[in-house]
Order: sequence, then C-alpha cells, then structure tokens
Amino acid sequence: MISVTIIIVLGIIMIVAGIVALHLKNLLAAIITAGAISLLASVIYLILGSPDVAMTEASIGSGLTTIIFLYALNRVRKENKDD
Amino acid sequence: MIKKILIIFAMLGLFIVFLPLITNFEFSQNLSELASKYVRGSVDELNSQNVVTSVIVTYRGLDTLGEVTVLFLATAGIGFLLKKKNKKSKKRVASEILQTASSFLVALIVLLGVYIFTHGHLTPGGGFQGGVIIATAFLLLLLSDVNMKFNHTILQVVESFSGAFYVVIGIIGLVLTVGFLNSKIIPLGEYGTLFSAGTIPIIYSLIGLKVGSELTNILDTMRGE
Amino acid sequence: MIVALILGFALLLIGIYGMLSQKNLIKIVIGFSIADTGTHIIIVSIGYLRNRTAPILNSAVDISKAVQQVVDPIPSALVLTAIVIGLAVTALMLSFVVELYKKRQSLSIDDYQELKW
Amino acid sequence: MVNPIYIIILSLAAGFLLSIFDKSGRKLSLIVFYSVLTFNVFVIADWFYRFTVLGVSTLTINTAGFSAPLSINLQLGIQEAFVLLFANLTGLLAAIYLIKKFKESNISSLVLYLILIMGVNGLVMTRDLFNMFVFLEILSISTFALTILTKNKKSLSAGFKYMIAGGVASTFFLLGVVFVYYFTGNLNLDFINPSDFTNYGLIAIFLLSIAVFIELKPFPANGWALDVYESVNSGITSVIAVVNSAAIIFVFYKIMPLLPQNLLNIFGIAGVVTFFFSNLMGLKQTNAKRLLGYSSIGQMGLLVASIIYTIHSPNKLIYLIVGGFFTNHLIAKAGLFWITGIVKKEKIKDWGILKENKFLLILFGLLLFALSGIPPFPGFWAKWEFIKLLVHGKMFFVVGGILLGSLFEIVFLFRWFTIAVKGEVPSENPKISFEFSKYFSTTIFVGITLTISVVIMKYFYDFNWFQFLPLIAVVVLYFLDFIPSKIKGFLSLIAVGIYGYFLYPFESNLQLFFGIIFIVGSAINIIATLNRKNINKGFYGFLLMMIFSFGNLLIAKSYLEFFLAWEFMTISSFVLILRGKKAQKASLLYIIFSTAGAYLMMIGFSLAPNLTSNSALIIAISNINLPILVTVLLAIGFMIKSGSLGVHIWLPEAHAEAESDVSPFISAILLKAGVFGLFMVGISYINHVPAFDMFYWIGWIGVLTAIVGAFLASFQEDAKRLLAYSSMSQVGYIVASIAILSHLGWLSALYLSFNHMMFKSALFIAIAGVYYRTHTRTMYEMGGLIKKMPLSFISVLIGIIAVSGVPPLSGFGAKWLIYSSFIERGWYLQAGVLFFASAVSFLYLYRLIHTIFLGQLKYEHQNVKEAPIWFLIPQVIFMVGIMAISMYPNLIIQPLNSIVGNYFNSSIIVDGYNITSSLGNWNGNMIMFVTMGIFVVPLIILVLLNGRTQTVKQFNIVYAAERPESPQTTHIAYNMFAHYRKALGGWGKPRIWNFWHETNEWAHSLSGLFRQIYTGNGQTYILHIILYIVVIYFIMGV
Repeated sequence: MISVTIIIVLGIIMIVAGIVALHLKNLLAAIITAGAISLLASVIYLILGSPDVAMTEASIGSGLTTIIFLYALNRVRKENKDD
Repeated sequence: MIKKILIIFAMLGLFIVFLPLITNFEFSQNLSELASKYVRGSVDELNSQNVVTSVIVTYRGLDTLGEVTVLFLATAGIGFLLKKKNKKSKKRVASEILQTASSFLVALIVLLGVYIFTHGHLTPGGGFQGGVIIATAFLLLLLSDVNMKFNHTILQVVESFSGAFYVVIGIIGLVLTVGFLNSKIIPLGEYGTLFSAGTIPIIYSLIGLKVGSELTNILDTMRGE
Repeated sequence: MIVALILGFALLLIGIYGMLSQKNLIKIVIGFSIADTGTHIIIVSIGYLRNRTAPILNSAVDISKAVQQVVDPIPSALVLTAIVIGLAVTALMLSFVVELYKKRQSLSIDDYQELKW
Repeated sequence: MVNPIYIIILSLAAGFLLSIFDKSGRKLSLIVFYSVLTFNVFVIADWFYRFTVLGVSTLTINTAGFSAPLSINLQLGIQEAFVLLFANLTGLLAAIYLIKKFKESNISSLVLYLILIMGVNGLVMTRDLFNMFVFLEILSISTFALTILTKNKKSLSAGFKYMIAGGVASTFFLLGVVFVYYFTGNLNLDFINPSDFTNYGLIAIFLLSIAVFIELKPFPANGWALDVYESVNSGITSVIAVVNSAAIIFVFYKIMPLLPQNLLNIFGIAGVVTFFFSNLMGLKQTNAKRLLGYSSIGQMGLLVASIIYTIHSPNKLIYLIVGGFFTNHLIAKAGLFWITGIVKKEKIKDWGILKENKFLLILFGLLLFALSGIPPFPGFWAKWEFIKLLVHGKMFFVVGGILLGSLFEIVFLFRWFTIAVKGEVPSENPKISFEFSKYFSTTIFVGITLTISVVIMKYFYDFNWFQFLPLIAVVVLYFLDFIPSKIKGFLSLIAVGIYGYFLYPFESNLQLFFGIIFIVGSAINIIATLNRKNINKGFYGFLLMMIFSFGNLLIAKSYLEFFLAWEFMTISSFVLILRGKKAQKASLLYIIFSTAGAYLMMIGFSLAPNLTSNSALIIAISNINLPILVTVLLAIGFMIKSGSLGVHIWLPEAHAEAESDVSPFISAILLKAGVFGLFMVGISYINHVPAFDMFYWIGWIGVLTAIVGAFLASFQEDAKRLLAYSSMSQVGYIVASIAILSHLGWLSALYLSFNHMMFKSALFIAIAGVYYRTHTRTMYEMGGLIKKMPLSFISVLIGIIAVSGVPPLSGFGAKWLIYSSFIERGWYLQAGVLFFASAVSFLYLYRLIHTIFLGQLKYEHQNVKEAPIWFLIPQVIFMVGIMAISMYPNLIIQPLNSIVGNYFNSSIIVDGYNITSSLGNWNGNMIMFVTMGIFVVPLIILVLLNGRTQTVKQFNIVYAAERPESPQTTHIAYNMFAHYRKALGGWGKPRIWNFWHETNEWAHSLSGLFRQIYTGNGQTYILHIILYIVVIYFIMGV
C-alpha cells in the first residue's frame, strides 16, 4: 500500500514539524514550519480522495494563513522598532 | 511546576478520551445513505459533476452562506480592530523586473482564479479556492509595490454586492416557492458543461468574487501602513 | 485510513499542547492552527473509503456505479467550510495579538492577567 | 405572516450592504440597522402570537428545494419563538442602548452586531448539527470582535482569552459533529436516533455536548467569561450574557434528547455546582460588572439544572420553571448590566451615588429583587416549583446546593442594594449622566419583567386579588407619593381599616386573635407615623404592604399563599428597616436571616403532605400529619423570624437601626408573625404527635432565649437596643409557652403575645418620642426627662411594670399563667430559669426608667418638650388597653380560653374576676385593688411624714475640681451593669454573634480561596477547560 506508506512518512514529518514549530525560538521559522504542516496535509487530502479539500487547504491553510501570520509578525516587529 | 504536571495530566486525559475513537474505528464499506443520495442527486437533480460542490452550494447551501458570512465577519472584525495607520513609511521600491513581472502575472492569476470558481461544479475547486487565488494576485501587487493603496471603495462594492446578490439568488428560490437557495431556479443545462448545474456556477462566482475581495481586504488591513 | 486518523489526533493533541504550554501569543495561535489542521485531517479520514476516487463524476467515473466508486463527499464539504472558518478565527486572533502587543509591547500571555478573581 | 427565514436573509443582505450605505452617511445605515432589528422582533412576535394564541403548529422551513435530511432545515415552534422573541427584543434594546456608540464607531460595529443577532436566530432555528457549528462560529466571531467596542487593554486581553477558549470549545464541537455523522450517517437532529450510537458513539455525543456545556460557562472552566463580563462595554456584555447565552442554552436543549441519562445527571449536578460556587465566589467581589458576571454564570448553571431536572414533568410546569428562570435571570441581568453602564462606577462601594437618582434606583431595585427571586418576579415562582419538584424527587443535595447558593446570592445582591440606598456618595463624583436611549431600554425591560410576573400569576396560579393587595398597595402609593406624608398616613389608616373590615369574618378565633394583633395593632401604631413631616417617599407604600401581608398570612389557604405573604412581609419590612439612617448593615443582616428562614420553610412546605381541606392554612393544617422533618424546618423558619436564641442576631440591629416609628411595628407585630407560624406548626403537631418530641427542645430554646435576651438587654447603652433584647426575651417566654403544648401554656402564650404587643408598642413609641426630642438613643446621655416629658414617663412606667410581671398590671397575670403552665407540665427546671430571667429583666427595666427619666436633667435637654401628640395618642391607647385588661383580665382571658379550647380541654375555671387553674387562682381585679392599696398607703404616709424633700442640685455631684476626660463615663448609667457582666465571666461573651461572624468570615475566605483559580492567565483558563472535559469524561465512565 503505497498511499499508506506516503501518509506514514508525511505524518511523521508533520508531527515532528508540529513539535518543532512549537519549540522554535525564531517565530518566523515557527510560522513557516506550521505552514509546511498545512501544505503536507493537503497532500494527504489528495491521497484520501478529496481534491477540493486539498486545494482549499493548500491555498487557505498553508498559503493565506501563513501570509497573515507573517504580516502579524511583521506588524509586531514594526511596533517594536517604532518605539 | 504544578501547572506542568496538570498540563501533562490534561494531555494524557485527552489522549484517553480520544483513544477509543481510534482503536474502535472501522472504515465503512459503503457510503452512508445520505451520501449516496447526494452522489445520485448531484447527477440526477443538479447536473453537477462535482458532488462536493453540489453539497456545498446547494444541499448545504445555508452552511456556505454562513461560511461566507464568517469570512465577512472576520474582515469586518479585523478592520474594526486594526485601524489603518496613515503614516508614511519609508519608501521601498521593489525592483523593476518584479514590478513588470507582477503586473503581468496578476492578470494571469486572476484569470486562473476566475477559471477555478466558474468551473467549481466540474472540477475540484470553487469559489473559495478561486477567491483565494485572486487574493494572491493582489498580494503580489502589494509585495511588488509597497506603497500601493487599494481602492477600498471598489473592494467594498464588490464585496457587498456579490454578497447581496448571493442572498438575492437565494430569495428568488423562495419567491418561486421552491425554497431558499434552490439552485434549480434556472435551467440546469447540459451535464458536464460550463453552463450547467443551475445557479451553482453563478453562486460560486459570486462567492469567488466576495472571498477574493474579502481576503484582499484582510491582507491589506493586516499589512498595515 | 487509520493512519491518517491517528495523524489527525496526534496533530490535534500537539496543537492543544502548544496552546497550553507556550507563553508566546503567536505560538499559541500557531498551536491553535495546528490543532485545527489536525481536526480537518480527522474529518477527511472519516470520509475516506478504501480504494475509491474523488467524488467528481466526470468521464473517469461510471456514473451509474458512482455510489460504489467515490468517497464520501459530506466530510469534504464540511471540512471546506471548517477550513475557511479556521482562517477567519486565526486571522482575528492574530489581529488581537497585534493590538495587544501595541498596548503593552509584550507577546507573553503572562503579561495579560490584570483581570482576575 | 412572514417566513422567518427572512430574518436571516434580510439581516445578511443588510449586513453585506451596510458599509455601502454608510458611504452616504451614518444616518442611512443606522436607519437600515434599526429597521432590520425591529423587523426581526415583529416577525418573531407575530409567530409567537400564532403559536401561543392561535395554536398554529410548528413550522418547518426547508432550504435548497430539498427536505431534510438532504438539505438543512430550520424549525420554528413555540419554544424557538419564545427564545427568539426574547433574544431579538434584547438585541434591539441593547442596540438602542448602544446608539451613541454606534453613531460614533466604525461601521463594522453595526455590521458585526447585526450579524450577531442573525447568528442567534439561525442557531436557534436550525436543526442541522453542522449548521449549528457554522452559526455558532458566526455568533462567536462577531462577539469576539465586538468585545472591543470600547477598546482598552482590559477588553483586548479579555477578548483574546475569550477567543482561545471559544476556539477550543468549537474544535470539540466540530469533532463531536463529525463523529456523530460517523456513527449515525446523519447530521440532522430529527433523523438521528439516540439508539444508533454504539458504546463508543457516546464519545461523539460527549464531545458535542461538553463543547456546548463549556460555552455555558460551567465552574471552574469559566474564567474567560468573567473577564469578558468585567471589561467589555456594558451594552455588549448584556448581549453576551443574555442573547448569546439564551441561544446556547437552547442549543443545549436541542441536543439534550441525544444525551444518555447518566451524562444528563452529570450536567445537572455540574449546573448546581456552578450555581453554588459562582455565588460563593461572588461574596468577595467588589467590581460591579464582575459581580454580575459571577451571578450570571451561576444563573446559567441553575438554568441548565432546571432544564435537566424538569424534563419529565408536565409541560406547564416546565414552562413555569425553565421559562421563569430563563426570563427572570436574563431580563434582570441585561437590565443590571445596562445600569452599570449608566452609573459608570466600577466599584460597588461607590454605588451610593445611585441614591441621587431615584428613578434609576427604583429600576435597579426592581431588577435586583427580580434577580434574587423575590415575589412576584418570575424567579420566585420558578424557584418555588423547582424546589418542590426536587424535594419530591428526593434530591436533597441539589436542593441544598441551590438554596445555599441562592443565599450567597442574596448576600451580595442585597449588600449592593443597601449600598446603593444608604452608601456614601463617592467624593469625586461625576453625576450620573442622562442618556435617553440607555434609560429607555432599561425601563422597557423592567416593564417586561413586571408584565411577565403578572402573566405568571394570572395564567399559572388562580390567586385571589387579595393575595396581591400588598403589591397593589405599593404601586398605588407610588403614584400617590407626591401627597404630603400626613395625608398619606390618614389614607393608610383608612386603608388598613377597610382591609380589616373585609378580612374580618375569620374562620377561627385564633385567626381573629392574631388579626387583632396584626391589624388593630398596626392601625394604632400608624398613628405614631403621622408625626412625619414632608413627603416621605415610599414609606407608606411599604408600610401598607407589610400590614397587608400580615393579614394575608392569616387567610392564606395554601402553602404557597402563606409563603407568598411571608415573602411580601419580609421584603417590605426589609425596605422599612433600610430606611433607618444607619440601617445598612442591620437591614442586610435581617434579609439574610429572613431569607435563610424562608428557604427552610420552602423545603418544609415542599415536603409537607397536600392539604385536604379548603380552609385557611392554620385550620387545614390540623388535619395533616406533618413529618418530623417538616416540623423542624418550619419551626426553625418561624423561630428565626421571632428572634430565638442562636438566630436572633438580626433582631437587635434591626430594631435599633430602623426609624423610631418603624421599630414598634417590627417588635410588637412582626415578631408575632413567627409566633403565629409556631402556633400553626403546633396545631398540626398536637393532632399528630410524632415519636420525637421536638417541642421539648423548642421549649428549652424559648427558655434560654428569655434569659439570654434579658441579660443582653441589661448591658445595653442604647434604649432601643435594650427594648429590642427585651422583645427577644419576651418572645422567648411566648415560644416556651407554646412549646408546653397544653391548655394553660397556649393560653399564656396568647395572653403574653397580646400584652407584649401593647406594652412593647407603647415603650417603643415612648422612646421614639424621647429620641425625637433629644436626638439620642444612648441612655447615659439622658436623664431627668421626667419633668420635661411626664406623659412619656408614665407610659414607660406602665410599660415596664407590665413587662416585669409584677402586680398589679397584666404582666403579672401572664407570668402567673406561664409559671403555672410550666409547673403543670412538670418542666420545673425551665420554670426556674424563667423565673430567674424575670429577675434579670428588672435590671434592664429599672435602667430604662432610671437613666432616661430620673436623675439629673442634662444641660442640652433644658428646652426639651413633651413628645408630639401623634406619639402620645397611641401610647395612651395602649396604656388604657393595658390598664383595662389588668383590671378585667376576663376581657381577654375569656375569649382566649375559648380559642385554646378548640385545641385542648380547658384546665381553668373562669368565674367572675377569678381564674382558677390546677395550681391556684388569680383575680386580676382584686390584685389591682390590693396593689393599689399597698402602693397608695405608703405613698400617703411618705408624703405626709417626709415633707422636707430636697432636690439634688447639679452642683452636688461634680468632681473635686477636676473635669474627667470623657464626662459621660462618670455617669451612673454608663456601663451600668458592668459588674454583672464580670460576674458572668465567660458567659458574658457574645458567643453567638461571634459564631455568625466567624461563619461569615469563613464563607468569605472560602470565597477568596476558590476564586484563586481564576488567575487571569488565558492559558490557565484553557487548561481548566481541558481538565474539565477530561474529568467529566471520567465521571461519565463510558
């Protein structure tokens, strides 16, 4: 079962990424890592026969959410600089 | 310290709560009765190839309307929360190549987005995905030209009217006494073509426009400046 | 697929653990979004049926036997909605974080406990 | 009729377009905004009317041209319509309340608000679980964003905590929904069969329901909610606490059929636990809005419990209980939150400012009374029926939790109320600004509460209008309040007269007897109040309310009627006591003890068997065999009201601090209500004597009350306090005599009751006169007033002779009867103690007359005049009465003999002026003459032989050229019986006071301890939620 293998491999990566994302000191890296989890999740959705979900997750979950995170981080940093 | 222990207890507890759901999980061999009806109905009643789209736009149309509303609320909420700053920041002009490339790309990406939401009943994807892609195009613009200002009125008009039209299409079903959000109020067309599946493509287009403008709005607000 | 289900629950727990253990507001939101992703994976994997294809009834699928060939469309539909809602909540949370930071120049949740008892 | 889906459609369309409208000015968008909200109310009101009056059947609305379960369907039935009518109305009023804010703020706030209300409508109507999730998210997100309508650090951090808590809850809800689908293949509530769930399917149900339950803010997983209540704009808080809560509680109600019984039981208990602890923690709270938050959370717990425990009851009862709690709590809470927004004082101690705004104070008071479950507000009926239901189900722990929680609630709510009425006006004092919109909403809500109260009374109970006379009195006099006090006084006198006339044909002489004490006694006491000047707003209304409720106690035909009158009596007397200058603490103490007593009575009545005859309760109860537990509970309840030892500590405070013309009502009449109640218990008891002789112990309590009261009275410096303890002591005699349960005992109890009414009224009014002239109640600051106030002196003299029980006055007869009855019964020790108590009472009686009227006249009292005529008239009436029954005891003994004869065989022989018992005889008439003779003869001798009396000049008692630090300490009356106190040793310590004080401290520190869990840290709050989920899961034990 190739698909199971792929999911297991991806799953392990995702879990590790999840733990790493929470423990990274660098917020930027943490956000990117979290975004990667979503991206991998969309692959899993494809395997599970839900291309609609996969597209949504890829565009919203990993893409847009990450960007919003980055913007938020950016604003926070800018606040810091302003003062 | 006590908190750490409590957290561990909580996590262990949750694990135990969830465990039976995993260990006793059995995959069903057949679709549930409801799902089967959807699969058949999507073809027979709605003339839509993509069953998920049928479910989203028609059968569970109220959910989708709610979903659009949630996004709309988030836009309004974020706008309410983060007042835009008008102070000029340092000019930082992106390279000329990026600027040229992006203006070219934007058109293409928007087109892709439009394709995706108009073909939501045929292929994977639909209004939400298409909307996001359109928003991405504008994101590109934002990135390439830091000082760019969106015309918020246009964004708002698109956002508002696409939402309102969505509701109006819903009401037409009600007026024709076939039910709110019924997609069969216009001819269903030929199976598998662009102009089929009743109002589904129209609704998905409106959703696409709305989601696109809302997300652009959110991005712009979050960007600040 | 049971593996996906386990993965989903694992991510859910990791996310909740993150929300409980991380002091940084942004990390808490990251935790929330990981938990969200986990939930979505759980939902999709519930809809999965072995050896079936996506519920898109184009020429690749025999329409008359579609019911035996496609996966459950309902969880997919639900997840789609849930993802968008998740985005909305996350974005709103982040804008709260930004505003909070503006007020007190701190991202630690421990600095926001003036309301108590 | 408009399809209710238009509510959703129109709100959405308007919401989408609002920002476009706003381009052409805020006016347009405001018009659209308010019209949509009003439209919602009208549509739902129309449907509500159809469902209730026209009996239209439940409406189902399909969407998308398919029927459920294929598509999502909405349902509007009577329950939905009720909740929605309420939610939309609150939404509209809160929006009106916020109009100023909406005018200024970003257009987004209007959009968010409109869609929030839309979300509530959708949430209530939808039958689809996932659709519920979507609407729940709409509701949550709009609420999250609105929490920062007034943006500051606090509201931001509270909003963030709210978001993460809400996020966790909705994750669990989503999981639950999905697994419900997994187990049943359906998402529609109408198509899910609870039996489809396998064993593990319960986990799906568990996840679903626990998520909703978390949204209902159970203790202790509710810290976020408190922060939100404290920091968010009052208008929005009212929406969160009321509209959102109403919707979510309805969601809980909708999914209830899916829940297994054991989970329901757990939630029920959790609700009660929440109620109990929230109110406990409220004790320590000083922030007004946070306090309301605690109360709000508690009430939600109670509401959940009431839904769960009433689910198998008849519909009417469910509507009354759940509907009662629902409307009562939510309306009151919304109104109170709005008032906090008007007053703009964060700290409760600053709320004294409210007394400068009478109208707002009245609104505030009504809402607080409603919240604390006082009749006629819906919460009262709901509580009464709910407790009855629980007691019948033998759920005593639940009952205990609810009533104890309610008591805590009473403590902090009434503390707040007393501060608002009597507290200090804060020094830096921005006036309460007038904003029409804010007042408008609050007033409407108060009006609605009152209307609902009337509706409940009319449709659920067939009360006689007589039962509501106390209320009618308050309302009528409220409208007549502009008239000068004196006229109102006369009108009240007339009203009491007419009332008495209508009341008169009693079914039994016992009622007639108490009728005379209650009605005639009150009428005479009213005369003293005629001395009041000016307008005296509110006084006569509550006075009449109290008098009418005394009367209604007599004619009550059911437990509920009795209890209703009892509550009216309590609340009116509370307000009257609170009118006193420094009565803040006293009245609070009074209401707390009274409520505790009332709750015990409530349990007692719930346990009591049904009445078999349609007579007045006091007659009907003789046919009924009260279980011993009921007897105990009722007796304690009544003994609290009569100030028996151990629960008496409210008594001296209330008597002393009440206005001086109110004190006689409390002492002479109010205490007799407790006596009346004890008689009632006794009547049932003697017909069905249980194995456990409870009245033996009541007898002891009465005896001890008598002696302790006498001792305490002796040590008082304050004349009214002295009289108060004297009343306690006297009522102790009465209680003890009732407890004898014999003909002679009851005869003496009635006789002493009547006497006590007269002499204590006279004494209190006399002291009122003294206080009126000298402005002091401290006895060592007076002296020699005999010359200035001779009539008052005579009245006090006669009064104390009557109290002391020395011949010739009626008190002697009373004492004689009491000792006889004790000895006849064989209670020798008790009789001995009582005898000793009588001796002690000389100490204080002597002090009363000696310090005030004898001795040297104080310099500052040189120009004091006799008490005003209005004080003298009632005194004279009472004196005449005392003299008359002293001379001719038969006047009273004869009728009393026939009353008691209904219950016991007569043990005395009345022959002319001679009364003979088994122990001897008493001839009041003869005693009078003999005593007079004994008194007059030496008097004449003294006057004749000792003509050279000399008045002591003030010069004679100065110190040797020294002026003491505080001159009053050298006065003989200062700390007069200190040596007796010393002699008492350890017994002189105020143990009981200390006990209650400790109890209070203990409850407060417990409160402080528990609320430590609310650390303010958002993360800890999530931890609480997760742990709560886990713990409930383990308790459920799948």
